Amino acid sequence: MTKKFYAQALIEALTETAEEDPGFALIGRGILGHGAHAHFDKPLMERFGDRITDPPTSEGAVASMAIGAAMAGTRMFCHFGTASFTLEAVNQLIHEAGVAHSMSGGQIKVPLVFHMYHGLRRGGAGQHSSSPQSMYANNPGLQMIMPTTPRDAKGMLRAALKCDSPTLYIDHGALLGTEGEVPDEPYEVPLGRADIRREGSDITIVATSRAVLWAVEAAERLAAEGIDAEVVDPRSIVPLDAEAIVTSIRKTGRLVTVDEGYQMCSIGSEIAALAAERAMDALKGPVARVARPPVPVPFSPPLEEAMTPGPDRIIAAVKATFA
Amino acid sequence: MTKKFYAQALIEALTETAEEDPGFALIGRGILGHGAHAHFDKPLMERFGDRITDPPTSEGAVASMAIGAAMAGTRMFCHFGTASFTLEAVNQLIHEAGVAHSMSGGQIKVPLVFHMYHGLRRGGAGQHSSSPQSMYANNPGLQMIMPTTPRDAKGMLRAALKCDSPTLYIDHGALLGTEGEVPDEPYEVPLGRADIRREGSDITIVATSRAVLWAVEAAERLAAEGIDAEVVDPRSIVPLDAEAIVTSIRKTGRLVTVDEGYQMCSIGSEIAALAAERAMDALKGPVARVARPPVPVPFSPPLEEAMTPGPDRIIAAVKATFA
Amino acid sequence: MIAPPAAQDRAAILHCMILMRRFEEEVLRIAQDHPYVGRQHLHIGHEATGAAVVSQLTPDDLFHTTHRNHGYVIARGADPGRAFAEIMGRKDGLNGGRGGPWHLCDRSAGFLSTSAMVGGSVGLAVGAGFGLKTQGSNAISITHFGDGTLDEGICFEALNLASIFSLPVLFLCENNAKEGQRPSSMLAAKALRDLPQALQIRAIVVDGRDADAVAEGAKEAVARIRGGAGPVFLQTNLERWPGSHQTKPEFPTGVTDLSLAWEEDRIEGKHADWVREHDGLRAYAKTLVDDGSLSRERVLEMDREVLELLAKAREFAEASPYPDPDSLMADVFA
Amino acid sequence: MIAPPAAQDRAAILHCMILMRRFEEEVLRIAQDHPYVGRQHLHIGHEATGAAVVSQLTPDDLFHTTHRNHGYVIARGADPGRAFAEIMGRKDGLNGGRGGPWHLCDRSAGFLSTSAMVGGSVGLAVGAGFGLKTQGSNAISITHFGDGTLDEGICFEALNLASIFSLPVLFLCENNAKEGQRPSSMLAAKALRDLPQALQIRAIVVDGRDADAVAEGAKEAVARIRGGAGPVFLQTNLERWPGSHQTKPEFPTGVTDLSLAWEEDRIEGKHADWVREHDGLRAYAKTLVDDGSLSRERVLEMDREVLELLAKAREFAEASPYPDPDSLMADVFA
Ligand SMILES: Cc1ncc(C[n+]2csc(CCOP(=O)(O)OP(=O)(O)O)c2C)c(N)n1
Ligand SMILES: Cc1ncc(C[n+]2csc(CCOP(=O)(O)OP(=O)(O)O)c2C)c(N)n1
Ligand SMILES: [Mg+2]
Ligand SMILES: [Mg+2]
Repeated sequence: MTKKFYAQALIEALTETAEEDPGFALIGRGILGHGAHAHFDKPLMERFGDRITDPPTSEGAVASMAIGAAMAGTRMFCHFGTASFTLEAVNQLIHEAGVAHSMSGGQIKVPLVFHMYHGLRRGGAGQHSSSPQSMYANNPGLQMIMPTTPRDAKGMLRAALKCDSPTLYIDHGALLGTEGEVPDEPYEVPLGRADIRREGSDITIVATSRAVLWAVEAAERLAAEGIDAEVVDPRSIVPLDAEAIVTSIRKTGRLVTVDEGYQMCSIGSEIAALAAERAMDALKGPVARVARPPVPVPFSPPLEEAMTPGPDRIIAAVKATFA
Repeated sequence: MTKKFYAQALIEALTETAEEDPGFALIGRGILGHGAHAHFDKPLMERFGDRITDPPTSEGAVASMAIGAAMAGTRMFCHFGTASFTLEAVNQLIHEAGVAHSMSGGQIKVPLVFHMYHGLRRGGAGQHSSSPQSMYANNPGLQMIMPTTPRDAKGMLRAALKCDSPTLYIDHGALLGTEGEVPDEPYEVPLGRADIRREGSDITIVATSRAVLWAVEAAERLAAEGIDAEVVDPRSIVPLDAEAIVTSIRKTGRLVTVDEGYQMCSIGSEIAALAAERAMDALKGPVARVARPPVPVPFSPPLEEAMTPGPDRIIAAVKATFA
Repeated sequence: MIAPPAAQDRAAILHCMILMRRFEEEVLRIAQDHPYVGRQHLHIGHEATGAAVVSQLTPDDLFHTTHRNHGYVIARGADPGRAFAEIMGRKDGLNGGRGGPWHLCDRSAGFLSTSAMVGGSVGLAVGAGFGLKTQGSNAISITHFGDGTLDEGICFEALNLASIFSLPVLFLCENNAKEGQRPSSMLAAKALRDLPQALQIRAIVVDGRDADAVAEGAKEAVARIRGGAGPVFLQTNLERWPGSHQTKPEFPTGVTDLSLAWEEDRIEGKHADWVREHDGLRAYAKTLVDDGSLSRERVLEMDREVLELLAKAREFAEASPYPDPDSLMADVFA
Repeated sequence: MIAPPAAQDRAAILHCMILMRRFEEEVLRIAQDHPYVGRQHLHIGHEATGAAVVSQLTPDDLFHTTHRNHGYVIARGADPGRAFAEIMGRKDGLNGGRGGPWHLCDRSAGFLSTSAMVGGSVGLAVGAGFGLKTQGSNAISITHFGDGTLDEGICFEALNLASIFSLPVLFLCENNAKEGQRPSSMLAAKALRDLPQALQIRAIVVDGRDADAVAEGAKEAVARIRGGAGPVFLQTNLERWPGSHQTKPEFPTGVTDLSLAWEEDRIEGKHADWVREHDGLRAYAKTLVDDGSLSRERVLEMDREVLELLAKAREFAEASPYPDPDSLMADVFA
């Protein structure tokens, strides 16, 4: 195990895949964004820069290009940058990548990972802050991963790149600079298995992507107040490890969900619905959801801050379930 | 009151708006689709055919055209046909129409109704069967109506056309041929108020759009077996009448949701989450959701049938909550 | 898989055209007999384009097709029985009944997918071209689509991508615009080819009813593309078959009578003009008979052979059961 | 609202250009002083285009702008103090702090919205043109956008719509493609104008650094559009300001020194070429001084007036509080 930045781990997954599969191709520039950790893409760029195609600003056709190439047998990684821009490619993701295998009766495979950065990012305002994961999860045929540790980033991306189904890798820029232990030997983290990021007995907090960091922080602060929270990180949204989530809820008897996206019809709603369907009899108090309120993201820092489902709001929600 | 087809009522709302507002303009052809009730558009076409613009197959720019015209002060109705096609206009709906008023600090208004037909339609297969309502509802700034009776179709469309916010009118083709009483005098049905389509004391079934018909049928059949179901039709999804829904759930102590779309992160999930948040203590059994399973819609009739959340599946779900 | 008709063989092209025509006539009968089969976008009237283009390709070339794709799938050798079964939603259908009439797909015949989203196949075909180029393959990517497809922004973007990256893609535009009623395209361009040309894509325009002309255009296009010169836009001008209604196609020109190729004065009825001027199949049969390439008898014999084959195919499809509802969740992920 | 500079008045155009330049320089200082202000896409170097086009418009004309829109908003008379406040996310900002630097909007100055989605403003402006035409208005709709915007399919679709429906839209393309590094557009066309022209839209191409040339081109375009002849594509060729980096603009050319207009041998440094050849503001000051339209003193006096105005504006913005977090849910629906 070696301590690495998330950004490094992500790039390692791509570099190892490129080493293994000489046909592997990438589309999109600035895979690590434009921030302080962007330079960690060097090992990839230096060795495999010629595998990377820099496309025009044409999200729909770029998505199609990746899908069509994957259908033709080329394993693809397609980087979109800001997730908001993928809203120009929704039809291609859902109605082409998502249905191809099933609609062809299993004949066609789409070995492809789409990568994008979702979420609030200070100053993204109403058009650069999208967290489209819940929208995409409402559709069949697309796997979805949202790893939150360097270990999971590398291991899940490796797993997604090895399989023949299209996968959305919905990432958060704020994770790139986080550090963690990464195995030195080759490994994969299978999709569809949740991770318990903190064990606890009093309440289950299910959070995704960056919100896991907030949930862990909230749990540490709650511990000081005598509330022992369990933090569950689904890591993969499709397939979802409903079993592990329900087991934790049944164990603690309480649930708070945290979702950086909007609340209505969200992953948070889905987890709360799972509780209502499969853990009702074990629940000791009302479920609570923490998410964005339904207002376009305002630019102004205190307004953006006020809509962010960070640790304070999580702690308040946890306490409310005990009230 | 006069008995009318849903198709007639819908067209009356447009015709009356055109009469009242000489600036009102429409984009899109085949507002009533291509089925048996399409001819009911005649009163509109004959009197106001010159207000209707027939656009090219360019969903993104057509949506933009409607939004920009509305911003410039023209009240608009924009018809997309099959809801699946709106997946080419997601960015325009969410990132332009949805954010304009808020992002401009309240300066810009978007008086505009988008109309589309969602759902399973026999043989639509994987690309012509979209029910995107849950996806759209995950975003702020867009009102959403899904009326299910001729009276509501006319009254809610009138109300939406009178207000200055963009509204998605997500319709189902199977409703066009249903009949019901429609007031003769001018009226509106305000957004944000649910309707109890059938009163009952044993269980609450919350269904939307065409699924309300299935829910009512299921309730009638359940009554014969001694289960008295209450059927709640939210009618408007944004704003949602959470109050009325929660009141009904608290009254009956049980909940089944029905959603013609996919289950994950759906309106059904949202309603179940509301129950978990606000009616937990009143619930006597687990909540159940009835929706599409996560598979692209197959063409083959028995497969499409098997994924349709119709009366049989609703009845089974209701009984399961009593088990 | 059946091999595609021998290249450059005009008799084979005619044979393929007859197969395409008779196949679609049978589809229309199937639709009449099984009302649930739903909307059909028949390829009737496009046979000269389809068969001639297919004659210039190799089995490795990859196709992305649209809702109007039956002709191509059959021409490339897909089993007609499995194709009928697919259109009827049966278990033995090419897609196991999951695709239906708009989405026939046969990977073994080089089809990667059929998108019924207007413009969808164009973007995907650019991707297949990218994949093939990346793989160092000598195969090319083909997509056919209608004139109306040029209205969609994704089509523009895809043409641009193919041009900048010089991808091996044949953009086959079946321009059936003049349908008498509303045109399927609403393009401000003077000519469709102005668009690809503005993006520096070589455009070739041919009479889509004339199989020889199409074969020649396709030959030039394919040679260019395979030679590494980048994409080509091949536009074939057609006139839509009078029976093609959006929701319910009909037989206003009657079932095809191939002897009208040489008995022209028997052509009659409201749509006689279409048969006389726009029916590429009749025209090609006439050409081959007139120039002595084929006898009338051989043409009629081909037709009989095709009809027999299709009758058996239909039987196969009718006998095929529906998929088991318990298989609903199969094949969501690979 | 302040009236836009008197039409056709060259001194007013220069004045407007100075205002635009000094405004952006102040924005850059604001960004340095308040790091949260985030990414800035400055309009520096585009002043000749912006001021000259605005000089040809009337207050009723409607704008849809992009992320690079500060210059236009100020040129049309929006209050600079409220504009700074918006860029800083303050309560008195033009949008109440909700839009920030990418989305300045002032309805009273004719702005309908600012889309930072590449291509967004183009589609919306076609809509405004449709609205104005429907309303029988004599006003026109304007959208400015960069060369890179032509890559997006929505832009193509929008151009097509404007052309088929002959809508009163001025498509102002600020082509800053040659930035030395990666071009903002990746278009297979030989020239940008090939695209609008393929869609039968009249295209006018001018030197975007030359305010007189732009004013002339804009005059012709606006006259055509207002006369009912449909949309026009006006392309102004520019070279991107050396300080414009995607994440963090800088001052590599220093703060503007207007006396360089007549003291050319003082131009120095790594980016002297840009100042000498591509700085339209310096060039226009020189032109007006050289041909006797304005004295050097008047130019420097204008500059001082602008700087004073902006100093007060900045003070106003700095004094403006943040919006109350309790107001978060305001203005979601009208
Ligand atoms: C994205 C999308 N928008 C609209 C439609 C509806 N539609 C189906 S076929 C068609 C016309 C296509 O015209 P063209 O490309 O010329 O093909 P043709 O049917 O004439 O062969 C349209 C608009 C669709 N399938 N997909
Ligand atoms: C739909 C979308 N895709 C990508 C981006 C990211 N982006 C912001 S500015 C820009 C370049 C735009 O180039 P151009 O239109 O020439 O404008 P310029 O910045 O050069 O003035 C891009 C790609 C975006 N904002 N929206
Ligand atoms: Mg056509
Ligand atoms: Mg540019």
